[in-house]
Amino acid sequence: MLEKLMNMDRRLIFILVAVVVIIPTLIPIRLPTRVSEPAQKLYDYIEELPPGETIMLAFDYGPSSLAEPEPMAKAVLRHCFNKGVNVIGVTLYANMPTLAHGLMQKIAAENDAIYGEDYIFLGYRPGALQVILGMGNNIASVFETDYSGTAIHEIPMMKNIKNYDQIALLLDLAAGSSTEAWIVYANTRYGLKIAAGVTGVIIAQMYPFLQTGQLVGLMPGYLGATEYEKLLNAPGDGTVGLNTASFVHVLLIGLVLLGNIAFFIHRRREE
Amino acid sequence: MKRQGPLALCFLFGIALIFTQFSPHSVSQKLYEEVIDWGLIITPFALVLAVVTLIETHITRVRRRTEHWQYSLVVFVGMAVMVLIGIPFGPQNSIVEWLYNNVQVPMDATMFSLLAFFIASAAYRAFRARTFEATLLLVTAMIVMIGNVPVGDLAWNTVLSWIPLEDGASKARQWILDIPNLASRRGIILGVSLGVISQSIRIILGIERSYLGGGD
Amino acid sequence: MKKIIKCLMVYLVLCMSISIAFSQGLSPPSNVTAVDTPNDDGRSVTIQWDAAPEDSGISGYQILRRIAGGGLEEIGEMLPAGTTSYVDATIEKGNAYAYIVRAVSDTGATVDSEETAPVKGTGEWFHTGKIPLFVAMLLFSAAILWNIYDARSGKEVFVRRIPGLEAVDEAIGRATEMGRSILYVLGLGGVDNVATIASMTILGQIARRTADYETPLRVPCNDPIVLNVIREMVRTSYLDEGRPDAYNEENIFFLTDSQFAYAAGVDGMMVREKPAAVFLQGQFYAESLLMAETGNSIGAIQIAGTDSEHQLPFFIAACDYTLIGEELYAATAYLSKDPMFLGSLRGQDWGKVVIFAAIVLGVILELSGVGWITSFLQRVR
Amino acid sequence: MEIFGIWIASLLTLCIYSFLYRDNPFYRFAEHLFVGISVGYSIVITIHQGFIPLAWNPLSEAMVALGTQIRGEATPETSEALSGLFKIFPIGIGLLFFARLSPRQAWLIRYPIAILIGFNSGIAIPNVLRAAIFEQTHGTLTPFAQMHAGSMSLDDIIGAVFIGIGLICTLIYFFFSVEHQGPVGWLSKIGIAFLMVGFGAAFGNTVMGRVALLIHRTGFLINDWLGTIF
Repeated sequence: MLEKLMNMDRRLIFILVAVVVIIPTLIPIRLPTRVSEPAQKLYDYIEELPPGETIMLAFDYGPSSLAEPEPMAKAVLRHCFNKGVNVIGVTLYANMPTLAHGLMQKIAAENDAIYGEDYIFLGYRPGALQVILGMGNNIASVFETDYSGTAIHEIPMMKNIKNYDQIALLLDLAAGSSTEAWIVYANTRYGLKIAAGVTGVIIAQMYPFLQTGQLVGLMPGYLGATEYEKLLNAPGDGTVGLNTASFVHVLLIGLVLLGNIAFFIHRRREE
Repeated sequence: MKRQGPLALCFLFGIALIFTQFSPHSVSQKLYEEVIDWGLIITPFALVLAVVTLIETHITRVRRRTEHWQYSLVVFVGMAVMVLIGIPFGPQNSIVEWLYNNVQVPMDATMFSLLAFFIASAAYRAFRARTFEATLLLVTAMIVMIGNVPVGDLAWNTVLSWIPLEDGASKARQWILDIPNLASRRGIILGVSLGVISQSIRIILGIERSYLGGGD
Repeated sequence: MKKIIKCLMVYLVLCMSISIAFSQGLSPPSNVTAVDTPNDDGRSVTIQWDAAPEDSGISGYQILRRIAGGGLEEIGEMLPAGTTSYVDATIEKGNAYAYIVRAVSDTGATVDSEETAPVKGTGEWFHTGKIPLFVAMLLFSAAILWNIYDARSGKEVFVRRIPGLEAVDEAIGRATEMGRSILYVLGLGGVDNVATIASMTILGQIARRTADYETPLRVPCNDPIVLNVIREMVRTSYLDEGRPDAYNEENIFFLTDSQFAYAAGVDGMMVREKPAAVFLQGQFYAESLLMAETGNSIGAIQIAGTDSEHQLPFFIAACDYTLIGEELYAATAYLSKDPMFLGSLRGQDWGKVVIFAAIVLGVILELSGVGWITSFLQRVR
Repeated sequence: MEIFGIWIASLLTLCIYSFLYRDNPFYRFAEHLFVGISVGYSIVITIHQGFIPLAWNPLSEAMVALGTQIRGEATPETSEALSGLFKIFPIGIGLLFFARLSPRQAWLIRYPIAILIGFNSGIAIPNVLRAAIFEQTHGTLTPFAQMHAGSMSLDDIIGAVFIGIGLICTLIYFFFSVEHQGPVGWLSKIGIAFLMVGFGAAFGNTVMGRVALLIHRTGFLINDWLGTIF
């Protein structure tokens, strides 16, 4: 019996997980959330920017991990468009341009933002390091044209923007090690301010940079998206998702506890 | 020429970049911009390596009729459709975008979402408090997990309402991330960075040559 | 003639503005200096002046400049009161510029400072503010090089005991006793990856031991180039041990190149072949968990090692021993005794000692109110 | 077309999920299709977003400018475009990657690789030294400066002390030139404890991340796909 419990068929666990995700997706609930300091800092930084300032949004994730950064991107874009802060989109991931471009267009249309005046999407260039460094000297030396092929110097929003000196913040939405690269090369070399919105896997790695101020703010995964949505007072995908995630978390904690209880009883018996 | 040439180029580019980091003179800044330009132009060509390796692998499979070789044909079909439409018409062509949005993105996202199931089964079957270290890891993981979701604070504020600390679950999570996590990560960063710098020094000076691959 | 008129005009304007200023009690900015901005590429000049007293009535400053012999021109926007310096980054190389700082009052009255001596912008070849960084770089390079040199000269370099490595012999022994195979997984990195290189070196050493015991060593690969390199390596190991007959090339084979299919294939091997020991060494991504969990469920001794920080939690939870980050590199040095690895490892340790000392000393000094280490670190650019 | 797309996406999603039962032909088909499509997409993107704007355009502009120059109709713009001719050198080096196709000439790819690796190493040394070593060490000391100034709460003081101890012990754990015995052994044990707490935190966060991926896909299947049926 105990043996069986300890080596439960994994497919049974799969079914449990599926059920616990499907039910709250069908019947959504809302639980109260509170906002942590790193997300608050990012929000405050953008909130205090005067209209007409420009931030850069780096979509440094692939379609595989879009679940967490996408709600963050939506929330920040809404915030910027409503505040009149301009946004330059860019990506270091080859499998990302279509998705990022589509997302920016969609949120812009919802908020009456105009391409070329309120936001642009530069697209992708191979070689993350060279792109980060090259834009520090001159954005046009890397992106002579935007994603659709319009020359950068013909875009009204880019008239007074040459390099990082005219950019108030870079927000890196990351699913890999891109944030470290932005910190080491754009912040250290060119003094560009960096903030990050990262997937769950890499949240813990970001904290040393947050304490030194190398990161202005941080959105930690689903939680970060939810917190930002709360600050904007506009619950979205993040909030819905995190509430659903509550149930899976409870299930997982239950499973770990059960597994360990079985393990201890087993070990006691063997002794 | 097979080894000396690349080693010399590696040295030259490495030293040029170090030099330009310390020299603000306009001549060295021009050099710096030029070197970055070279890097930008060379990088796209590196894709050749990945594509050639992939094609070779699947051709060998088809030729040798290894198990499941038929699926390699599927790889070629997928690639051919994308390339034949995408190269002449560009990535903003509506068929390319349709394939990307309805084939590539959902499969990529689904493939990764399998991990949610595996992490659950691993949590049940493998995460046992066998040693002191594993126990510490497990306990921390549980606190962070419960602090990450709103149900954590809800449970804390209802069940443990007699404790004079509101939202204890998320506060505990934040403390763990802010203090002990930060300390250990910083230790790792310092060590790894020393490793990166020392490897870079060895590469520039030609002591570390493994990137040249085997052979003469 | 024109020049004289121009000068006269300027003089008149100056006199007028001075008289207006005096009538308002506005005093001109004092001690105005213009110098070539240090540590730049020669495209800017820094202008500085003394702060005016608070009740001076000045509401802002306007900078004016003149190319030697030319007319005055206004530079940039009006600067707010309280400013005491300005960097003019719009100069052209080769020209000398003279500057005037004009104080402006609320009522629009102005008063000009004396004109500075003309100054040219020159670029510097070395950024003096970066001397500490430069010195640190040189010292660390020297430490690494000296240690490699020292290790090459044949001196013994000590590497501490690494628990995961002591278990290697135990794992091989157990596999031999049970008559089962050993499974070695190299992760998903290519030949240029540091962790993969480390893993290949460790594999070469393990192959030496399995050669003696004739324990089958199974290595599924996902990178064709890595496959070729390790076949060569393992064959050499068997040859060195005098057991070329025991080497079976088919035990080192290409599985597949895609992430999840690879993990599924390795899992399948584990379940079918039930290896007594599983090594997971190299660069891993999300598939780490799939393999480590299956290995755990078949009861194999698992020894993992990776520098992929984000996968370490799973290895620690599901494996018996885990080489954490740098320990993987140390293991390479420990097993291979290559002077390059040994020397760099000790050089990096020296670096850690310096950081360690800076922190301990810094904390003690800070607590006693002496802040020079902190302010030194802050100044490093 | 949109509904058709949702259906295709949903069926492929289900093909991949069938892997949870076990490896099967549907999963294998979907997986290989994915590999093909995604490699095709990266080829397209690299050509249109890398090769054409960075190499082809400047070079062809330079060629045109060269033509006008020869015909004697040079303007300041053409002479600027002419500088694009120098890009022939990096392009030539980049083309060496194609040597991979010939086993005998494959060594030529060492040239572009050596340049890129030299580039990365050179830029890394000063910047990593400053961003990771100096900044991180400085960050550890700053709270102690504030502590002396007396502008810190008890919580923050405890935090700063903990960080200091944790960092030092972790560094000791990663110290390889000394045997971990006696006091060093004890300190390195504390270091391991800190490391484990750090990894535990990462584990907890990873769970949130992985669960998010699943919720996103379930949301798609239930809201978008079933939405087209009901």
